[in-house]
Amino acid sequence: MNQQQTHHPEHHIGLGTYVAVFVALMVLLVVTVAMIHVDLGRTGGFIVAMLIASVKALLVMIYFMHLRTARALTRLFVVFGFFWFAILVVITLSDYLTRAGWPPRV
Amino acid sequence: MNRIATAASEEPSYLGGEHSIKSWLLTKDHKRIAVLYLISVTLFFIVGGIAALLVRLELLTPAGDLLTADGYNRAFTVHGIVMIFFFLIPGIPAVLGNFLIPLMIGARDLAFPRINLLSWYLYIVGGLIAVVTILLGGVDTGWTFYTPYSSVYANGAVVLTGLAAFVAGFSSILTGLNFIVTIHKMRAPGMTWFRLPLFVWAHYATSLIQMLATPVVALAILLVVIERAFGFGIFDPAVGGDPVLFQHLFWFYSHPAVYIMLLPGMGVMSELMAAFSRRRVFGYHIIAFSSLAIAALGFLVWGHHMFVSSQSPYAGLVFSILTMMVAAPSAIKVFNWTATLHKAEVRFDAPMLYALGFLGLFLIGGLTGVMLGTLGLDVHVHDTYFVVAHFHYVMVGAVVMAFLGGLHFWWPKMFGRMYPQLPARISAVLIFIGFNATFFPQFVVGYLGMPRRYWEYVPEFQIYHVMSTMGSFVLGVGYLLPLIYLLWSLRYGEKASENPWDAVGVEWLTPSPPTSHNFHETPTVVWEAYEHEMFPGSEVASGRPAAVPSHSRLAEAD
Amino acid sequence: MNHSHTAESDARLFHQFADMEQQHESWSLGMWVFLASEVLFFGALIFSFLLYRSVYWPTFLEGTHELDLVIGGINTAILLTSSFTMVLAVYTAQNGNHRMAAFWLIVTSLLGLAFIGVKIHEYGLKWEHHLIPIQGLEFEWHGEHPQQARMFFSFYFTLTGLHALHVLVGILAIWVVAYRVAKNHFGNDYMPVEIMGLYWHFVDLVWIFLYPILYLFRA
Amino acid sequence: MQEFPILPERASTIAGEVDALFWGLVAFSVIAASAVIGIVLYLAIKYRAGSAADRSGRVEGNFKMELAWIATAVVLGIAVFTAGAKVYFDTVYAPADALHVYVVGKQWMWKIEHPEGPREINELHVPVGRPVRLTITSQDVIHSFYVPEFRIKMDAVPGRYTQAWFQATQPGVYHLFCAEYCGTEHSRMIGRVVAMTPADYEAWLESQKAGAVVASAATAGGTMASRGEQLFVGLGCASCHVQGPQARGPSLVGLMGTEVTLADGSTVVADEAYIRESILNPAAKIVAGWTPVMPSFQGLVSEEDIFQLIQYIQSLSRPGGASQ
Repeated sequence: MNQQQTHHPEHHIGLGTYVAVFVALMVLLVVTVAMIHVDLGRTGGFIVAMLIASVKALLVMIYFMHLRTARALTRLFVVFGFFWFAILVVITLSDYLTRAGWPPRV
Repeated sequence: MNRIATAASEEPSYLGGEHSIKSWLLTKDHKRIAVLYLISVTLFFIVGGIAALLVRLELLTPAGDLLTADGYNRAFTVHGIVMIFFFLIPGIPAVLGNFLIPLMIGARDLAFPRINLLSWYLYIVGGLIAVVTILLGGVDTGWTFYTPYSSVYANGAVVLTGLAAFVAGFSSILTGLNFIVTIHKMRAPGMTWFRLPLFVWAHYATSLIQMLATPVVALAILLVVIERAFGFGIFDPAVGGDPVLFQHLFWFYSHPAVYIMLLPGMGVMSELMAAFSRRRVFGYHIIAFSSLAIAALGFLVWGHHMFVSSQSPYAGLVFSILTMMVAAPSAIKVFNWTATLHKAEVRFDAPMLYALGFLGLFLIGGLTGVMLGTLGLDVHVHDTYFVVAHFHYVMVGAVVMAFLGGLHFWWPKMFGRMYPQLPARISAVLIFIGFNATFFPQFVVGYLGMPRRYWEYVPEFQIYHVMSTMGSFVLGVGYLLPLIYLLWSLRYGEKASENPWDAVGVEWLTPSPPTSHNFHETPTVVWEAYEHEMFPGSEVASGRPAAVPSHSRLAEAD
Repeated sequence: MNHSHTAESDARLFHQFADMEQQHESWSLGMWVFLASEVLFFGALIFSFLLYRSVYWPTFLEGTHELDLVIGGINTAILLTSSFTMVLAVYTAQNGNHRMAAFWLIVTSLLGLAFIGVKIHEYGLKWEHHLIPIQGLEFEWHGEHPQQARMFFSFYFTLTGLHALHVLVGILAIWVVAYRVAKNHFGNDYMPVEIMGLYWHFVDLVWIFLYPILYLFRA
Repeated sequence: MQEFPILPERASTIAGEVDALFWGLVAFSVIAASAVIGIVLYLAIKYRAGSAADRSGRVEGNFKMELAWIATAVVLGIAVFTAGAKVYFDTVYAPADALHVYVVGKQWMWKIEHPEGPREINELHVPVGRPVRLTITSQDVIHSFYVPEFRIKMDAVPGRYTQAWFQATQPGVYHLFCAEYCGTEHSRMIGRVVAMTPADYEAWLESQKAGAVVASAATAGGTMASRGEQLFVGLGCASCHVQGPQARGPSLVGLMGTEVTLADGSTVVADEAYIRESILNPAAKIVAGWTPVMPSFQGLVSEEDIFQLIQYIQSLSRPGGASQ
């Protein structure tokens, strides 16, 4: 349970990486806005937009929030947060989807 | 017999020091905050108890003659909101958990003492808002705030009550946060995860639920408050809103909340069974993991509150099968507690009587829970007194018994005074009898079809309500007794030794009551959980060298 | 409350922690656990919104067209930049340059204020178009279902309002941290800035999802 | 001392099944609880401190026993679940030939309507021996239609229809309760369900019809369908929904229960909920080939009116129904 790590393990994310990630985020922003002109249908557009947003979110979490160098325990709690949200979504949809087909009859 | 306790005996106890208002109201000592919580939680228990008494008196007669219909509705709502949000949810974690977790893992305090104090202040602010709304006439929506009644039709102070619950919920999140970080990061050297007392395991699982479930009900109640204040209509079917979505968001929290209340009780139960059987708990690892299993599975079953609420039959199947799965970890715990008594040295002190009371009432509560999780049966008994009896057996029977058992077990450690054993034993038996007399008839009248939250009812149910109200008087006396002799013991009780019950645990190495910094030096744990032979504080091993105080975390035994 | 002050410039070790590393890990884990609970809070609200959007998608589509895509995009860019400046603050704090760290913190908070300013401007637009769904205010909707449109805008104001509230709290916290960093209260301890950064990045994360959900579904 | 009831009367076909399930679970619980309590007391007394019992060879844990206990708990759970699910599915889907009754929950009364015409407040007369299907909704908050003697319960949720059915087996008068808290007079929102022999039921129907003729024209006696027709004309539906070239809305003859293709190509079954939604929120589902000109009738029609319109539209599907 004792960790013999150096005093400041997070140090080795360089400035260059931060700038690269920032540029990537801006590019993805432009891409996601541009995607609205591509007609992929309702669900298609939704999935693509969510994918881009997830990539941006991952970039921020891994590099800006230092998850890359974080301990396994911290990553575990990140996974807990999103997994429990998935439980809420999936099981609640099990009710809405089977009520009277899609779109759910509110 | 050099113990950490003797080395620190000159230091004043956490109660000793200064006694100014500021030293109490701005304390960062987890033990003082636990005492503040104990006082405020007891006061709210009394407020909720009075509301319960009003409800029981009204139900003595089929006609509504004591209170008006609106008065009765507000009384049971006060009973529900105060008992759940201001007694059961904080209850064991905030009082016993706050006091004991740092002591049990050999830490000087919780990870974030200031956030711990903030948690108490949020609880008090929420409590005051709730008291103000009660004085303003309260609300008549029930503690469930079902829409569209709560958001459109109710005429009480729903906005204020919603804010009270929201603030109290945030206090619960902060307590959970504190416990998770403390248990992960501040265990003394040698205190590995599998040497942790099961009390700490249970609170770890509870904190996970507090962190992951409370935000969703905070949002649900916030939406009801916003909808009522601004007329947004998210849950108002007249404008196309979906009232059942509120039920999904509400019960997504409120079923795990049942385990927020129950798991700490199970943690206390494991400690009591181990201490008063004077042996290691049977199947330590299984009990520890079953706490985590309850926390995880507890999130999958909320739909069994909504079987007849226009939820689709398919979803009913999904929730019913998952409810059966969540019953398994609880069954395992009962099996292991029973097996702990095998080849044990059982002593029937007061805490043990509360523990056995817990076991009996939890059995009935748990088994009727399985009945309610069965689809075919729930259609008939949903929203009847059968459900009222079930959740009182688990919430009041099991959890309050565990709270009192834990309070009696750690009272000498918390206040350095021993209470008289005879009245304690009498009150344990009285509560058990009074409880069964109050709530068992409700099972029968529930199956007969008596709906919940009825101000007036049909005459043929009266016999059961009379029995129940008589039982509630016995229960009331049973609850008052501890208040008397425990307060009495504060002044006149005989001084308690460090380990009056000869139990195993780092908290029993500190003086009673402990010093404000818990340990002169952080102890090193060399004994397995509940291992009397290796535990320096127990009589069996007296005369052996005390736990080797180590100066820094890195000097490790193992 | 005695906490050992080894040296003026050295970090402040709280009494309940054995050493600085334990303190750092505890703070970091504490913030991440809190952010996990916030994921549930915003997640449940976004899920409810998406559920209603799937049922009343024609009216919600008209509602989305009512929102200005460009302003939303600018706001997203502002928040992404503020995330970047916050990372610079943490980076400079790690290097012990607390003066620059304070500077970048202030820049981040100013970007946050800019975000709030744009938000207020957007709300002003809704006010002019009589699209505030609050009862008592006249709600002007020439489309098919005014009630469903009111629901779209109530979700819009709840989502963006709660997010803006979190941004405001973040700005206040940044000012406190920036002041103390400037006064060198933390010495070479960069952890307070790192924790502040975690919260700020989370607030940015929420907006990364809110922007496409509210502004970009126009098909 | 009045009679000491333990169980509500078994007055419907499923009551027996539910009670059997209940007694099965009670028996299982009594056995399990007494077994555990028995073992606990036996062990506690045998191994009480100071007793001379042999305490050598203490077992710290026994993984096999634990697994066995987990397995039994899970298997028992699945068994109980299946038994419960079987009984549940008998209460979900009503048989086709069921007598149809419309129930509207309103703050603090039950308004019940029979297609044959009678309208009742807090009372429901049904024949014995025939399945009765209830279509339930609410006008304001959530209520719950609960008849303990029939062991059925279904929430009345505003904004949508919920279904429940029962088949009375014994003539008699049974309780009708509201089981979901709905406000101040929640406990007064109760009534009676009168199960009668088919002959008495027919006699009751006739008396209701006779009584209705005497009542003023406004309550317009006759069947729900006839009242629906009057609404259909009164509200101006007839001016658009006609057969032939000058129709501005799809003809409703033979609509009930058929598949309808919508403007966006998807198809939906024209059931009661579809008709209700089309009346209150016409633009939600526009029939293929028609322009969305129909105004919304939200607030202009009450829940009973919609039930009557549904009955009228249903009567158009039956051969020889009222001509249009």
